[in-house]
Amino acid sequence: MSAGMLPVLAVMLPVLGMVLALPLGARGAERLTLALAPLGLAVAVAIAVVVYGGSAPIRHELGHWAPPLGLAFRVDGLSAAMMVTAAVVIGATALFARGQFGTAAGEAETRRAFAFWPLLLAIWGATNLALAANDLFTFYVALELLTFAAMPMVALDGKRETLEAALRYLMFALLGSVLYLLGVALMYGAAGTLDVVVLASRAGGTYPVLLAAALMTAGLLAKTALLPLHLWLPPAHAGAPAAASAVLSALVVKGSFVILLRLWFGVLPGIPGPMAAQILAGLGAAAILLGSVAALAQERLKLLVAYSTVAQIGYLFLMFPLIASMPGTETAAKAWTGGVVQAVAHAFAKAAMFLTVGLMAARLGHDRIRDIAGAGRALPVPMITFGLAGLTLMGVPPSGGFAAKWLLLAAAIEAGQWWWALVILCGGLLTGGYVYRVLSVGLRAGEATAPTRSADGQGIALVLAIVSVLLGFLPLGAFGLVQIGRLDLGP
Amino acid sequence: MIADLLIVAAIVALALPVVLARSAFTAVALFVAYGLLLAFAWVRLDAVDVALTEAAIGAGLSGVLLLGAARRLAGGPPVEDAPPGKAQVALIGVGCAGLAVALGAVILALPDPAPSLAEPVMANIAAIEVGNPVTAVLMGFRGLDTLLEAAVLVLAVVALWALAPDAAWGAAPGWRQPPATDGPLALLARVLPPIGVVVAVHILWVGADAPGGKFQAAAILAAMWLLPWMAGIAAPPPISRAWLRIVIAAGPVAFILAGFAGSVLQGAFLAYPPGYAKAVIIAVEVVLTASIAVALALLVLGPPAEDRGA
Amino acid sequence: MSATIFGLLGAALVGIGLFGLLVRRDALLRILAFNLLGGGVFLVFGAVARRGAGAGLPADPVPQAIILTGIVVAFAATTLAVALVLRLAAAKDRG
Amino acid sequence: MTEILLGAALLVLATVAAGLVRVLRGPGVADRVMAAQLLGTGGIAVLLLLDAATGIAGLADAALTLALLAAFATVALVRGAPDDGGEPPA
Repeated sequence: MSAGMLPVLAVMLPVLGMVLALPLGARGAERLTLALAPLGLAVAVAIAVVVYGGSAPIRHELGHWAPPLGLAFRVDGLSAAMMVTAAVVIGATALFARGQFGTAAGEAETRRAFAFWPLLLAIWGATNLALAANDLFTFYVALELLTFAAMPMVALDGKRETLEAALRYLMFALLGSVLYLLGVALMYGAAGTLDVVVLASRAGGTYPVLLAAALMTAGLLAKTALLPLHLWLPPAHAGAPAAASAVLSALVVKGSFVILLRLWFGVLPGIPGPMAAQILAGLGAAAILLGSVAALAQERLKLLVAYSTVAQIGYLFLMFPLIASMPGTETAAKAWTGGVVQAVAHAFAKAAMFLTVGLMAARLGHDRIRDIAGAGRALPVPMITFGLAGLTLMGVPPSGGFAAKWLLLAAAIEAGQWWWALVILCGGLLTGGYVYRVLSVGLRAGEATAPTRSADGQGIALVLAIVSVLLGFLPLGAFGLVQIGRLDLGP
Repeated sequence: MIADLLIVAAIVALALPVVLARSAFTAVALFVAYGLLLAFAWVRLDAVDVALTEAAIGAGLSGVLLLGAARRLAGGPPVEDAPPGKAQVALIGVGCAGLAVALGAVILALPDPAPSLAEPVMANIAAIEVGNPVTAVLMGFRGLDTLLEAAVLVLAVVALWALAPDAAWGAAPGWRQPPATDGPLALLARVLPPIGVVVAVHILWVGADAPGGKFQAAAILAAMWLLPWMAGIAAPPPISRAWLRIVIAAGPVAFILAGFAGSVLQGAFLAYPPGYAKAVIIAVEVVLTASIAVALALLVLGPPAEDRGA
Repeated sequence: MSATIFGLLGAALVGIGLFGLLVRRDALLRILAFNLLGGGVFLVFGAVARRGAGAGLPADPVPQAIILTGIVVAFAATTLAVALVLRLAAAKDRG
Repeated sequence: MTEILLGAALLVLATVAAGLVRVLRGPGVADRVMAAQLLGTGGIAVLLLLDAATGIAGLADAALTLALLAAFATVALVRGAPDDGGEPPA
């Protein structure tokens, strides 16, 4: 078997599982998902090993048709790192979700159980597709898969507020898709291809290309929920069941973000001017500051965590001006690694946080922050999990978040753009504020009790939080993986 | 040229009032007419495959879906937020007009001669062994996209059913239709489907070498399958039926298996064995057509609804 | 010539659809506006395809194939949006 | 001959466009529905005339599809229109 089969398996196993889930029914789909999780993780790890070992991206031309006529998978270091992340998060979520969405033998299929497993597999397959694909229209298909899977996840509880949140999300997402597709049409009209690598050599800075890039960027920002297009995110992510929120925050918003990276640094290296990159990072900075302040002001734990996602997404956009202003330099490499590690570390930390907050809400019967006093005694493991994940979000050493923010900070100072460094520091303080607020109330003596004593799932969330911290202990050389096959350095 | 301008004027004349309409029902009636005219635009653009799809899906299935929704919401459509103020509307209007103008300017500025993949498609079409270049792209050169789109439709059915109220889970999809009426409607619903099925098979079959194919055939089949239910002379199967779910999944599964067969036999996913490409493609298309038809029909019907038992 | 005319029509429909999507508050009208917007995008793509005529074909088949799948997916999106709106209306009726 | 057929197609198209006035102005839903049906019928005619005039492959099939789906849409309209045939309450 050639290495080219690996990305095909990474995409097709979850997609096949999603399709088969329908005839298998809820119980069969649950078992299939739990069987596919280790298999998919093995594939993702194999991909990472091959990419790292060969120091080159994996390419696979589908049907032997080379771009621009055909489609090719291209898995670089960024894709490999994110695929491993996705496999771990999906696997952990699947294990966690057995409690909530499991179907015992002989039990009748429920709507929630029927829907959850194929939706989870669809998010996995779509994420891997966004990571493996190298064609602007295949990206569109991945975006649609993500939307169609994420929307019902939001509405899974069937309550009126969650239905409203789902409708709002769907409207944002559909508008984002259609703007993106309009950009794809113009791009094809200008260059006659949609392959990212071929486009890099063909798409000049002509007006059609620039308008296409602007439309696609706007569409992707709406899907990534960058401020001011974030309005749909907090109600959607806070209203979904915990297991759903975990993958929505950890993976779904990253899918559109990775496509944005491909567009800016793959299709158009150097074409969107430094000014555009500054604006993007400016929005990111606003997201960090306003999102964190909003998180501080929340009364409810799940909303706090959702606003924290708005803020943490902001960090991802700080890499744009740093790479755009210093193309091909060490600084750009640092910013790239910092951004990607932020995406990975946030995925682990936020999945852990949503799972743990969901557990706390389920055990305490509410998620009002001011009433969780005593939770530290009643629910020690979830509180520790929240704290550890909080370390990564703050960027306290040693943690994955620290590595990410340190790299971005260093790159900002090297690039002479000290104002981003300031934003990173302020963001860290504000994050510390809202994490501390939860911990300080929770660790206070109080009457919060957890009547049910099942330990289901708290270990899974803890493991995810520990992984997010342990990323900070990786030797710097390991981060070299995400440098492999960087498109802004040429195909 | 004159015909083009006539079509354009008519489409704009329909699109504007859709957006400005006071009642949803009026807007939907206008929208159906708009869909029909759009099919002409596609004929004028020499995209007969697309015209067929637009006629079947844009005007047919969408029309039925939206008319049903408009009727059900007639009592009072859900209003989300406060309407925007006059100044805001004006600002949005200027912005949208600006975008349209910029888009128009950019379309005029597209490179001439236009870059195109028509030549490589025709140079390699022999290897796909079908005569219709659009089918060659769909099933051959960009087969991955088509495969994944088929999976998107399965996902859409799952997503739709996930929106059912818990009380209605497992029941038949859709809202209760008014009781059956004898007379012209019931007659039509009995006479038309057999003809439609023949037409659909024809469109699928010619699709290999002429405009047509699985999407168009599936849309017609879906419409024919829906007719007796809409006329109230038959009821759709409950969503818990095993055969229903198997048919929906069969198409994408067959496509994926064909893809993996290519991996094993030819060394690349979705590579077809020389000499058998057309046979494989047609086999996959037949199964896909059935899956897509069922999926489209179920999407039009909607999730099981609570008022069914009432 | 047709390509340019219908391309410009596509641009106009994008403007009209986007306006409706942003200004109207009725959910069903928003869904219709989204479909107008989508139709405009497909027409722009269709104009691009028509311009790419060559090798004996009246239009470039690659964008045409993309439009076909795009129409089917846009339809699926419409059905989901409609189902959500109807479900929400039913939930509101019950209070 | 081709010119005559194309001219006929144009004429039918113009008739259809005239029918649009009813779609747009109503006043009743029934008027709009009937006019939309005229669009369907006229559309079939235009497609068939174009087929005879230009011989572009697939136009006859498009007409066939339109005929089926127009009948389908009619059923939806008949089942879906508000009973009074007038404007539903806004």
